[in-house]
Amino acid sequence: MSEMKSEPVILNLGPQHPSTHGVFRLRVTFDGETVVDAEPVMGYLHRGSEKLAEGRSYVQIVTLTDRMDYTASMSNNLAYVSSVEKLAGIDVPERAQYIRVICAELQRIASHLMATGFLLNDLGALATPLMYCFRERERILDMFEMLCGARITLTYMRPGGVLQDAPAEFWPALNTFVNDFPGYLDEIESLISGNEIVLTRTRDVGILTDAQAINASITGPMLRAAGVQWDLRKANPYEIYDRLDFDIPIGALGDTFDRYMVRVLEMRESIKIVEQCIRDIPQGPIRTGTPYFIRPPAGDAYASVESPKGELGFYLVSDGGISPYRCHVRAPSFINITALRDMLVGWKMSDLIIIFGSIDIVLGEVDR
Amino acid sequence: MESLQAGFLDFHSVYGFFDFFLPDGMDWLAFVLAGGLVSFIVINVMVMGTGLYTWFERRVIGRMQARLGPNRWGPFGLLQPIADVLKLMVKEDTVPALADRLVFNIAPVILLVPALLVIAIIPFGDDTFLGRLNIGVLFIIGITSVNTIAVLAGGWASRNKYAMIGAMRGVAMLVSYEVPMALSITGVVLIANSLSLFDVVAAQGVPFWLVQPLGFLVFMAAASAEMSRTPFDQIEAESELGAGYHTEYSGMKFAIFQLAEFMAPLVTSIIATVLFFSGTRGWDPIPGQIWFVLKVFVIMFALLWVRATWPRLRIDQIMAFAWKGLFAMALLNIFVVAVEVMLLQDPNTGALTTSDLWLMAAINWGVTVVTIAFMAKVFGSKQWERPVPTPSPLANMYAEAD
Amino acid sequence: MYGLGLAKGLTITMKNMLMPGRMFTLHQYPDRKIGLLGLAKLEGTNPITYSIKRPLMTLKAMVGLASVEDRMPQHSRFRGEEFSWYEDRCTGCASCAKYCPLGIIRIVTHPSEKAVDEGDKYVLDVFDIDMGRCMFCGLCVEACPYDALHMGSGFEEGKYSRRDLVIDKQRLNDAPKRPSTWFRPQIEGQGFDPQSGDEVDWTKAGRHVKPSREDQQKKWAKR
Amino acid sequence: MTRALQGSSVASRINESIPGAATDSNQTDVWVSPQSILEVATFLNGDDALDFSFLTSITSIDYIEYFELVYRLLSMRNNHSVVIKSRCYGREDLSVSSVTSIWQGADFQEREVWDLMGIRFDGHPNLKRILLWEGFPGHPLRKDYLGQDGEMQRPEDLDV
Repeated sequence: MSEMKSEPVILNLGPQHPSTHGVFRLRVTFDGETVVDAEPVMGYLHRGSEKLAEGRSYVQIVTLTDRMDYTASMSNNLAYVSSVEKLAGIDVPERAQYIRVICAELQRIASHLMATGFLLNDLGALATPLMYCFRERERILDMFEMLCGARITLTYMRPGGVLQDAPAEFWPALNTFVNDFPGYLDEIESLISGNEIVLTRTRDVGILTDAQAINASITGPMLRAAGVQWDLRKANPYEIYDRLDFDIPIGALGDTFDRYMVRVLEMRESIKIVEQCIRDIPQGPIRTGTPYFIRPPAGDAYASVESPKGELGFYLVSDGGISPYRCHVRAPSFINITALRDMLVGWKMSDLIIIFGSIDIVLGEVDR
Repeated sequence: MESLQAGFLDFHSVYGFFDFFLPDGMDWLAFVLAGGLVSFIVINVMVMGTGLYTWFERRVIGRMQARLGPNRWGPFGLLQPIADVLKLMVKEDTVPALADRLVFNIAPVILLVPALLVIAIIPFGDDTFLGRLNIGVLFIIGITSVNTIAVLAGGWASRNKYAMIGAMRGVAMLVSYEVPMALSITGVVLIANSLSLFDVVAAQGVPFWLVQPLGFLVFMAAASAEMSRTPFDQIEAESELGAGYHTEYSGMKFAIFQLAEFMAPLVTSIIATVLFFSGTRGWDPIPGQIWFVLKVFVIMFALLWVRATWPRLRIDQIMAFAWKGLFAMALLNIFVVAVEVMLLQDPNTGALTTSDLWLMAAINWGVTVVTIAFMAKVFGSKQWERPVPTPSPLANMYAEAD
Repeated sequence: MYGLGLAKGLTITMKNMLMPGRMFTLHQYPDRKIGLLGLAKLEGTNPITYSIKRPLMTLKAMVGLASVEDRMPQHSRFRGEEFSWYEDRCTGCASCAKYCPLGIIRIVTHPSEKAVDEGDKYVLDVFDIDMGRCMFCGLCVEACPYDALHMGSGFEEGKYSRRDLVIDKQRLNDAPKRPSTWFRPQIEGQGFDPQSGDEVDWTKAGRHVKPSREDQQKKWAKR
Repeated sequence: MTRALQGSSVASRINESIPGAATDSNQTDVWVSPQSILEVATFLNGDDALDFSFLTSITSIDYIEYFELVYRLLSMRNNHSVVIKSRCYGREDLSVSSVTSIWQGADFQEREVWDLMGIRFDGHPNLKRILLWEGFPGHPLRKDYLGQDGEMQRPEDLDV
C-alpha cells in the first residue's frame, strides 16, 4: 500500500528491552510495522577494558578478558594468552594445548547453545528451547567448575599453558557429555529445525550476502552462514587445530535460518574435535615456568582465535614493561553489528528482533 | 429445589428460593438478591478456577521445559496463585502522567467482564446460571468480541509506543479472527439446527469435532488467536513489545489483565467443550459434570501443550493465515456441511439421526484431509528444500603460499 | 510434509513431560521438595516399610509438603567466599596484595622484635580484604608463596552494608577453615571435600613444610 | 596458514602505483603517509594479486610524539595478510581520510578510534562518539588522559 501515507514512529528498542541481549539500544524508525531506519547506540556497558589493561600486568589482564564475552570466557582467555605468548615468545606444552582446545570447543558449544536458545526465545517459543539448551550448557559449566572452580568468569588460562591440570573426575564427565550430547542436540533440533513456524519466520529473512559480509568485516558463524568458508581454525591454525579432523559448515543463503543452522552444525563439529582431543591427549606438564610479571621485549603482536562469535584478536604493544603499552581487542560482536542497519531495513518489527538475535552479540564484548 | 437436585444451581431456582421467603410485592428484592448471589458464585468460581489453571499451566509447562514449576507454597505449590495475587495487590498502582485516566482504568474491566458473562450461559448441567438462553451461540460470538475494545483502550490510553503497537496489532488480529471463528461455529449451528446451547449439546449424538473436523480445527486456531496465545500471541509478543498493550499497567489492574488473560483459555475450553465435545454428555454412571470437566481439562492441556512448544508467527503471516487459510477452510466447511444437512435431515423436524451424523463424519474427514493437504501444498509452495551450500569463491582458506 | 515438524515438536515436549527424571535445569535450594519414593530411597527402604515406620512423614510426602535440606552440588575446586587464611603460615609478604588485579587487599606489617630466628620476621597489623569488590579470580591464592591463603567454599555471604564486606584479620582468623582445593593440589590429593569435610588445620593444608630451627640456622644464621 | 606478506614487497607495490605513499617497511608492516591512506586502501582493495578485501581491524596507538594508526588487512581469497601503519604527528585536530567507502567494516572501528583516541576521519558518514556519550571530556585511550581526579573510594569511606 504505497499510496497510504503514515507518519513514521521512532522507537527506542532498549537499553532495557527483553530482546536486546544486554544493554543495547536501537533507535528504530518504523513505518507501521516496517523498519525504515535503524541506528545502533551502544556503550552502556563500556568499562574501558583497554585502558584498564594498560595498568595491569600481563597475568592480571586475563581476568579482564573473562568479562568481555562472558558467555565464552575460555575463548577470550585463549585469544589473549596466545597473543602474550606470541609477544613474549613463550612455548606451550602439548598437553596444555590439548586442554585449551577442549576448553575452547566446549565453550563454543556453550555459547552456541545460548545463542540458539535465545534466538528461539526471540521467536516467541516461551523458553522451551532455551531451557533445553541451558540444560546442556549447565553440564559444560559444571565441567568448567571442575577445571577451575568457576562457571562463567573462568580465569583458567595463563601465558605458557593452563593454570591447573584437569582433575580425575573431569575425564569421565567429559566422556559422558561427548557421548550424550549428539542425542540431546538431535532432540533440540527436532524441536526447532523442522518446525514450520520457525522456517516461515527465519527463511529468507535478513539476508546477508557473501560480498557484503566480507566488506563489512563480519566473521564467525554470520560469515559462514553467508557461504564464505572461512574459519581461523583452518585458515590460520593455532594450537593443535592442524592435527584435528573437522569440517567447516557453511550456509547457503545467508539468512537467519542459515545462521541458526551453522551454529548447530558447528556444535556437532566441536564434539568431533573434543572426541579427537580426548583420544590423543598426551601426558606431560601443563604450564611452562613463566614469571608472574612477564616482561616481553618491546614490540607488538597480534594473535586471533576463532571465538564462537567470530575472529577474536588481541593486539598487544609492549614497551618492555610489566604491563602492555597498548592492548586492543578486535571484538567480533562489535564489528559484526556493522551491517546491522543494512540487514534490518525493510523488514518487520518481529524480523528485526530475530535478525538481531541471530547475530548473537554479547554486550560485554561490544562495549568492552 | 428440583433443579438443584437435577444438577445445578440456576437463576430461576435461586430466585424461587428468595421469593419463597420474601413477602409478595418484594419480587424486585428477590431478583436483586438472586442476581447478586449468582454473580457472586460465578465470579468466585471462575477466579478460583483461573487461579488453579495458572498453577496447572505453570506446573505442566515447567515439566515440559525440564523445570519444576511453582512448588514452594502449599502442597505442590498450589497456593502460588494466591501468593501472586497478594504480591500484585501490594504493588504500587501507577498511571502514566500523560495517560487518559478514565480509559486507562476501565480497560481491564472491559477485558474481564465478557469472559465472566460467557460463563453465565454455559450449560453445566440441565440448566445454566442464567437460565436457558435460546440464542446462546449468538451471545457467545457477540460477547467475546468485546475484548478487542479493551485491548485498544488499554494500549491507546497508556501513551506508550509499545502498548500502542501491541494494541494496533491486537485490533487487526482480533477483528480478522472473529470471521473464521463465527464461520466455524456456523457449521455447528447448521447441524444442531438451533442457536441454543442446550440444543447444540442435545444434537451431539456424535461429538461435532468428529462430525466436522475442519470446523473444529478452524475454531481452535481462531480461538487461540482470539485469546492471543502462541503461535498467535502478537498482542503481547513479550520478546518484541515487552508486554504489549498492558506494558504500563501495574498492581491490581495488571492482575486483572492477567486474570482475564488466563481466564481466556478456560473459557475457550468450556465453549469448545459445549460446541464440539458434546458438553455434559458422557457415559453413565459418571455424572455429566465430571465428563464436562474432563473434556475441558483435555482441551486446556492441548492449548498449553501448543503454547509450550511452538514459536510465534509474524503479524502479516498471521493475517494471511486468517484470510487466506482459515477463512477459505471455514467457508468450505459451511458449504459441505450445508449440503450434507440439506440432503440428510428429516424434512419435517429438521433433525439428524446418529447414523446420519456418522455418515457426515466419514465424508467430512475425507474433505478435511484433502483440504489440509491442499492448503499445505499452497502455503508450502515455497519448497522447504534449501540450495546445497557451496563455498563462496571470494574466500579460500586452504590457499597456500605461492 | 507440511506440519510434520510441528507435530514432532509436540512429541518432544510431551516426552520431556512424561520422563522428567533425565535432568532438571534447576536445582532446588536450600531445601528440596521430596516425594515418598525419594524419602524411602533416602532411608534405604522401600516405600511400604517406610510408610509403616514413619506414617506422619509419609502423609506429608503424599501431599507434597515434605522437604529435605540440600546443598548446591559443587566441586571441591569451587572458588567461593570466606577465604581460608592461616596466620601461622603468613609472613606478611603482601604478594597477594601485589597480585590482586583490583588492589582490594591491604596489608600493614611491622618488623617483629622477638623470635626473628624462628621466622617471625614481620607481624601483621592489618589484613583487610574488600569482598565487595572481589571477583574471585584467585590470583592472590596463586601468588601466595607459603600457601597461607586459600579460596573459601562458601557462596551465601550476603551482607546488608558494604562496610560489612570488608573482611579484616579477625574475621579471616575466625572464618571456618574449609579451603577450596583450587590451585592447591596437595589438599585435592587428600580427597578433601570443602562441602562435607572437617576443617583443615594449617599443618594439614600445605606443601610448604615449616623449616626446623636447625635448618634455618644452617641456612641463615651462618651467613 | 595465513601468510604475512613481506612488508618491503608490499611497500614497493604501493610505491609503484602511488609514488611516495609508503615511507617505511619491515618484516610484516608497511608504513604509509597519513595523507595517502585512502589511495593506498583503494589500491590494496582493488589490486587483483593483493586482493585485500577484508579489513580485520583498525586501531591506534598513542606514542606521545605521534599517533600510529594500524590497519590489519586480509585477503580471504589468497589467505595472506599485511599490516599497514601510519604515523600522525601532533596532538590536536588530527585527521586522516576515512576508508569506510572501501570497507564498510571500518565504520564502527573508525568511530571507536575517534571516540577513544581522538583522531578524526574525514569522509566518515556518521562520525560520532560510539562507546562514550557526546560531550565526554577528552579521549580516554590517550596517554595524557587523566581520569577523574581523586582516588577510588574505598567502602569504609563510603557513608552507606
